[in-house]
Amino acid sequence: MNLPGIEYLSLGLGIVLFLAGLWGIIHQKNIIKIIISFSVLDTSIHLILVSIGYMRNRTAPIIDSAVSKTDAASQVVDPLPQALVLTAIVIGVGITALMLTYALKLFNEKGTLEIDKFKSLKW
Amino acid sequence: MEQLLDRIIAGFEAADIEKRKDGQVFFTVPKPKVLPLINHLKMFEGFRNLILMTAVDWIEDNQFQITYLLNNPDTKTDLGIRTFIGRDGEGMDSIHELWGHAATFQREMKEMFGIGFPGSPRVDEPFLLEGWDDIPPMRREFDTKKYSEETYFPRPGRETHDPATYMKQKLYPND
Amino acid sequence: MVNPVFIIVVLLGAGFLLGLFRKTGISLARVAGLLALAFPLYVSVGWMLHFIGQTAQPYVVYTAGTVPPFSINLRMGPDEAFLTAAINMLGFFGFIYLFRLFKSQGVSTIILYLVLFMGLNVIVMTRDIFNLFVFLEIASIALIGLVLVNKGIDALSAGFKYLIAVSVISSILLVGIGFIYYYSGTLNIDGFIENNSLVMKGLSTAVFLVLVAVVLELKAFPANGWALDVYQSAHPGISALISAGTATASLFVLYKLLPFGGHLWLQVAAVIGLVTFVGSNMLGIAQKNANRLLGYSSVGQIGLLVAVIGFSDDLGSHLRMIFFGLFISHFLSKAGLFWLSGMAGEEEISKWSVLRKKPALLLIFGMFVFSLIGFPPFPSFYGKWQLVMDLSGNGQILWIALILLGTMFEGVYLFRWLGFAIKHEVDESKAPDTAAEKMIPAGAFALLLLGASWVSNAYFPGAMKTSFLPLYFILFLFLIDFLPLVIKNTLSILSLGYYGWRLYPSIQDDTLRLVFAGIFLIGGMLTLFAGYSEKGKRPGFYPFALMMYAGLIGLVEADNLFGFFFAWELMTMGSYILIIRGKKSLVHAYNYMLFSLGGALLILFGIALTVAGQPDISLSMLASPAYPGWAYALLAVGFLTKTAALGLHIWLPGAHAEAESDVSPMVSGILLKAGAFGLVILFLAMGGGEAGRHPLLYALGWLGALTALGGNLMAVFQEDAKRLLAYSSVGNLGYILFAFSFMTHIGWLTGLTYSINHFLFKTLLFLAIGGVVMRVKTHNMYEMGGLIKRMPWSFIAVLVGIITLAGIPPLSGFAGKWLFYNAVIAKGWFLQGALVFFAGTIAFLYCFKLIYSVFLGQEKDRFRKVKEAPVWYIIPQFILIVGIMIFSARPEIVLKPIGALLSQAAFFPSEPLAWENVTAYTNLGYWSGFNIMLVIGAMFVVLLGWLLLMSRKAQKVKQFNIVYAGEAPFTPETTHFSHNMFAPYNKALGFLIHPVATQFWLGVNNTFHALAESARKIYSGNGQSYIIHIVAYIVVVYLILS
Amino acid sequence: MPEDNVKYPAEDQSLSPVNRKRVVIGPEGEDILVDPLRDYYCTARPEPELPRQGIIEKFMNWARAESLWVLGFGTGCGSIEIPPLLSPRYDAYRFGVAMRPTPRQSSVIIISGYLSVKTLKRVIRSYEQMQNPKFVIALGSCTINGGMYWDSYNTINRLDHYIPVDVYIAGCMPRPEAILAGFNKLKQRIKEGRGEGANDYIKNLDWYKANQKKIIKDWNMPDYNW
Amino acid sequence: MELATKTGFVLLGLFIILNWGLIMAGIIRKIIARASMRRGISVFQPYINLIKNYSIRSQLTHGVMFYLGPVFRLSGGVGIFLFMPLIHDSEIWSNFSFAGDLILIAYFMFFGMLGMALGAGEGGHPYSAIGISRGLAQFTAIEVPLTLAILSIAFQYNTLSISEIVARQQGGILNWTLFTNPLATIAAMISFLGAMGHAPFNVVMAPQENPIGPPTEYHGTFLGVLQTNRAILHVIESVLFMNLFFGGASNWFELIVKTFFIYFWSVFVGMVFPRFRVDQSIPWLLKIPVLIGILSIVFILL
Repeated sequence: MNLPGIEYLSLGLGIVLFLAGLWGIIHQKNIIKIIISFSVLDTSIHLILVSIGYMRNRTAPIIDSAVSKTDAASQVVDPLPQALVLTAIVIGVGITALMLTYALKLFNEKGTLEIDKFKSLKW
Repeated sequence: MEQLLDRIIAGFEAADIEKRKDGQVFFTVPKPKVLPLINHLKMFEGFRNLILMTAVDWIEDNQFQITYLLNNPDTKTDLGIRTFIGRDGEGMDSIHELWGHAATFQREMKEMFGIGFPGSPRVDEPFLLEGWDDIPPMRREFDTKKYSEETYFPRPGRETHDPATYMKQKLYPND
Repeated sequence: MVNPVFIIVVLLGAGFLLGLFRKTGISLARVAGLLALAFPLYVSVGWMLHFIGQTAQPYVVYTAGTVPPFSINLRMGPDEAFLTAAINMLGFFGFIYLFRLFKSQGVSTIILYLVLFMGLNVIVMTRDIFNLFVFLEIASIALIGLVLVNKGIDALSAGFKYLIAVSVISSILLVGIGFIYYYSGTLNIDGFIENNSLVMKGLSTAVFLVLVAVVLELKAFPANGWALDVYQSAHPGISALISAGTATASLFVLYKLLPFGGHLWLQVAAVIGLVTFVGSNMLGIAQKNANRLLGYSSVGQIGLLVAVIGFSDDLGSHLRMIFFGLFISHFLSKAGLFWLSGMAGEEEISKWSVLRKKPALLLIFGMFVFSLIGFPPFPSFYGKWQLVMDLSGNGQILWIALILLGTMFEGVYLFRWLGFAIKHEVDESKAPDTAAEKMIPAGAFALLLLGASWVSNAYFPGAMKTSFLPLYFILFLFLIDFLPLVIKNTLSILSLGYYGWRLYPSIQDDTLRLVFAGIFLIGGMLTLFAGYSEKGKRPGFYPFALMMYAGLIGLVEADNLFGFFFAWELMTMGSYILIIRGKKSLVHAYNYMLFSLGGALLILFGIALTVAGQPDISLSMLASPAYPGWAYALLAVGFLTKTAALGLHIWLPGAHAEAESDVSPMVSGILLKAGAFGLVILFLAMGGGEAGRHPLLYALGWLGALTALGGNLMAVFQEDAKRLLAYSSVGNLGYILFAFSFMTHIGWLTGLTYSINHFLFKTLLFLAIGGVVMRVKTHNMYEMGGLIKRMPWSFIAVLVGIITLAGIPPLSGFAGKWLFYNAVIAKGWFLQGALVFFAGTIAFLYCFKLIYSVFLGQEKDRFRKVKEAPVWYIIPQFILIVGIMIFSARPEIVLKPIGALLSQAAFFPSEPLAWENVTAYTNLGYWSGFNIMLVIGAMFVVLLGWLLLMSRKAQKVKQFNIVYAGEAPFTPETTHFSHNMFAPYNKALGFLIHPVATQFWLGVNNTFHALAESARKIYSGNGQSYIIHIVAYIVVVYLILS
Repeated sequence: MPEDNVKYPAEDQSLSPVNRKRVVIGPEGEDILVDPLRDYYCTARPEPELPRQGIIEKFMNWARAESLWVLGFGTGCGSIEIPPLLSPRYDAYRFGVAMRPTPRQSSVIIISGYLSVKTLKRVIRSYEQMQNPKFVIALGSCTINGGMYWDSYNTINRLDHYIPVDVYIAGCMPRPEAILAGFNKLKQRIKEGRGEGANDYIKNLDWYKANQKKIIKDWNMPDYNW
Repeated sequence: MELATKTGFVLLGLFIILNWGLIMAGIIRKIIARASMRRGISVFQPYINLIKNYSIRSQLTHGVMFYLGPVFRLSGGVGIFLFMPLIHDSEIWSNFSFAGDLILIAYFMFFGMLGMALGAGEGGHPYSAIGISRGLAQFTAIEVPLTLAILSIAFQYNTLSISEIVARQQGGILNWTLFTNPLATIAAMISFLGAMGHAPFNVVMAPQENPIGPPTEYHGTFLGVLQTNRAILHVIESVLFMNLFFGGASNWFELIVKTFFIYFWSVFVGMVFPRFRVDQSIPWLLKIPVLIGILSIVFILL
């Protein structure tokens, strides 16, 4: 059986999600939905990062009984992208939180979450 | 013409109608009717042209006669509108809003006869007589000969004759 | 040196520690925050000083104890030291600026502030790309948090749009980083650059994603609507941070990452940068909101810096200097301007006149504006000069054109703004906020700007170091501005005299320069003399007057193109401020500045095309430009804007007429000669004799003739005395241009004679009329009349002036006319010559109108008691009259040496004008000024005696004793025949002065405004459309690249 | 003049507005009192310019007589007789007579017919604006004794009470031949040294002025119009 | 030559020119009168007028410039005379022409105009100013064809010295500029009409609408000075045109004959044509005569 590798699958899924998220940001009018779209986008990036760091037939970069310290270099996947993803998740959370804060404040100010309504500044 | 006169007689109490020649009629209307009449003539009868305004001093009747001479250039008709006003400071309504040049006639009448035209532009400014301080000279109680003799240094030696008697003597010496 | 990692430690630590403070401890927290910011400043400045003057190796911090790629490393090299120093400077002073705000906002804001600056520092220092991403994000979050200090829906919605946009951009960046890692296996920037020889297919996409994201971070036009909203709505103190701080860091990111893309991406950056520079500045034209305008300007300036980075291959070793010049000007000015915006408290640019209440603020504002546009002595001037020179050296002509175009657009809105601040009517109820915590940062940045100017000047290759004496003196005048006028005026006059004395030996042998130096210096002293009559202290006048004169003398003194251009810009700057001082000068000064700026940019372009990157920038380079045709044409048009040739003249009448009484002669009699001098320099370089038969000269000859005709004809129909004189200047400069275009010995003599004469009589006339205007308080000639009885001395001055102007023998104007005829016939330009002659006869009409309407005719009631013009006006006038008399009687004193000079081999070797005692001979005719004067003088005296004898008992009568057809005149006003005096002439020839030029420039103006107005509609205010812009931008760039 | 800059003092309402004293605001905001009759006009009193004696005066008188420049000023109906005078039929030029449009350059003024008071004022002005020596020719009976307007309220009777007359030419109207004869008479008079009307006028200025002011009631000009 | 002798001859020349100017005016007016079937003035009437004006007893003045105006005007006329060589190849009658050339004379004409304009201006009479504004306006257009003609002949003879131009025309009537450069002559002679102030270019002084224009206020001696100038100016301008276009004069008789005919040309045209308004004369002058002038230059250049 010659299925495409999981890494391509997840990479493809990541790209699809990325586009979906972007589409959501552009298309949705409700700020909460935009934020959700952003989360999708964010997640898709994590997926992409993980998938590009994946090496076939290797295991998670956790050095324990299963993977010895000496042959870790040949048995585990690249740990760096996963580390990056961890950081990215943290940052993503931070940004999402900030976005939600803004959403709350915007709603308090104007009583609506339609992004079209916040056009007082232009040109 | 006849219809016009009829209309004027009927509407404006015209009297004393006097046809001088073809297309020239003089008549008299009472003072209050003058302005409506002139207005009517200008607006509806085609009398666009004010030829002149003048005054006559009927000192015997103690009244001034004011004559407006109007012309209709289309039908070539002239209308002389006469009216009478009192001599003692009674004014007349100004028609300078119908014809701008009427103001000049009125100014002259004010100066020469002392007839007031309230509202007429510059009516109190001197026209011919700069600095005149006597009674208006065209009023018949003003003795122009006496005034001239007093004022203008008559050259002595001038003989003066009454034209009527002098010419009679000259032309018909035998009569 | 302190390890730079402590910057992070201190800022982060302070941030955490501050979290412990409660609301009550806010005062302490603020001080602590300030101290925390002082520390990185200390560190980075220390590093910067460490790197200055020595080639030390960059200091690298390895975290986690290993070397890359297994760890993150920070680098502190000269670039990083300088940029972090700048950023921390901003952080420190920005903190002071926000000091009061923090009190109401609480500790959390301070923490955000510290985190922001930690982020910015790391962004600059880090060499790890993922780390870069992280800190970009941190800085963004902190910044967006800070935006929230401004309450209200505007700031909120703007912040949200910013947030969304930045998130999308950083997502793309992150994807790119991921792929880069995937393909290259390293996250270390240096490591990546080392192995990017093995570029693979996918890698280029990865690099594309990273770089395009960075470019978008830099707010590339037109995908930058999200940033503009924040600039506009955020607290000005925060906007300053965005504009100066994050932009700086992002720029350095681009600089660090750009090598990824190789040569291709350098070009892309250049294109993107320039498109941003031009586009953003063009849209700025239509903008009226101060903060948003600053936003546009910021975007534009950053675009220019991006372009500079993109040009780094072309610029080579000059890159750092150029970048420094442009960057530091932008950095200091933009932060300063945002701060000023907070102090002015006005959104609308026309309301910035409120700054006038604090002259210091106005001064700082002016400095920032001039530095943004690139006027000397500010660093951007040096940067722009070198940039343009280097680009032309590499043949990047189109880029130069774009840069200059963008600068022009920038000038359009910045000078409108400056003009409003100086001149627009002021709302009395408002005052700028001048709290100490706001004054300190703005003042500090202004001082830093001066310091940076000094640094640029001191370290600029080829800068004219000798010329700093005038600049110091101008600075000194600023400092003593509070002193009484008498002292300042005396000092100024003495300084001009001293400078002339000092200059004389060096130009002694160069008669041409001597003549112009004489015009500038003597004229300067004489016109300044009139200033004694002013009341009050006249604040701000002398520094700028002297700046103008310093520029003018600098022109003469300059021996290289840089010095020339430096002086040219200095003169423009000074004269602009002088002109705008007039009561109704707002619009006119603006016009003047725009034309001057345009002219200066053309000159710069022309110089660039002349030099084209060669190291030699001496004036003699003009003789052999790299691109002769274009260089000459551009230089000529540039100078013609100053001489107000027809078509480019529309600024002149208003500017000269509405200026103050003693400024008009300065700008008309003297300043215009700068353009003439420029033409002289240019034409001389084009070579004499047959070599000078450039087709351009033929065109310029016609232009000169038409200018003479047009200027004089327009002067005839003026009712405003000073406007009449101003148009007359247009005409006279037309003569001068015409004469110089001959490129013959005698033509040049004509031109120089005209120049001297124009200086003499126009200064004289403007002084005299200025004195009259000062007394009667109106410019309208028909309101004056009969003033000869009140102002006999002024009358004599005007009489001499117009006789000279009209070229009537025996006064010196005739010298010019005589030479002119000889030149025309020798050259064979008959039709043009006849046209100019026609213009000369037209001059009679306005000469007569001037003297008759003002001094003769009927005296008006209102002016029965006016006094003679102040003696301080009269004295210089009579000095000028003596000058005219000497020049008339003994023209050979001046003309002989000039002739000798012109007959040098380099110029016009033939010497057609010979002198025999006092008589001048050409092969056509002859003329003897002295004999003419003698004969006419003797005859005049005899005839006057005869008439005096015959009518000695004449009864003196008064104004209404005229025959009036038996009537008496009504009033003097109805009897004075003056208004629309030449109505029949207008009927006959008025069609010639249909204001074509005005309409044309209005059309240009309207077109660009309309364009900007409609183009900026893309910034619809909708956050989502901004995202679409970003996405579309990426797609378009990608398509273009592939 | 801008009206808001002019203030009229309360008194002095008798003169025409143009000649009233008024206060004008100067450019510095100061008040300036303008008295038109004093400020606009020369108020000096003329002095007689006595003739020289002997041959020089004779020669000059000959030149004056042979070059009679007439002011083109027609006061009444007689002015219609002047143009034919200059036509080829009568050709007054051959006598040295020429018309001038300005009193400054004229030596003869022809009062051509009746003079109303209003015109007299203009005549006086024009006459005084002519330069010494100057001569007056009065045309027609109106100027002699009032003619047919002898009893008019507005027309003067005797011109010589208002300005000195050198030659009267009688008739109503005199024909051009008569006028030519008048010119010759005037020439003769000048050559005889009797054409001193200008000096007579100045010597008897008070009498003339009294007569003039008697009939010109609104004397809104200076006493002597230079 | 000694200055004293020179001055003596110059004064003599001036005297001759003045007298010729006065007599010429008389003769021409006589001719006009005869042409219109009149007896007309005496030939010496201009003398009488001049004496009359100088013997006016009283004077008045409007101010210093009013006083200086006639002086300027006469200086202008006499000045042109002083710088004009009268007789060809005669050191005696070349006056002070060593001080300047044709250009000096062309520009010196403005001297008197300007002075007159200022003097009349101070007179305060609106008619003066109206006349001057018309005169100056018309003058600008009148000068253009003359300039073109001067440029043309200066190029033709390659000199601006009047004596030199005259010298180049010697040796037969066909050497005159009139024949060697007819177009320039035509253009210049049209200008001459304007410069002389006769119809159709006499709206400046038009007595019917603008009583004699600039000199309205001038009288007596002032007017006498102006008349003196007029007599000189008419002759000396004719002399200029004679020198430039009609071969100059080799003796006084020739000068008198030629100037008479040149001046008569302007009178003749003036008698025949009606008067232009200023706004009519300027376009006319700038069309036809200028075109002729340009053609003359083209003609010479070819």
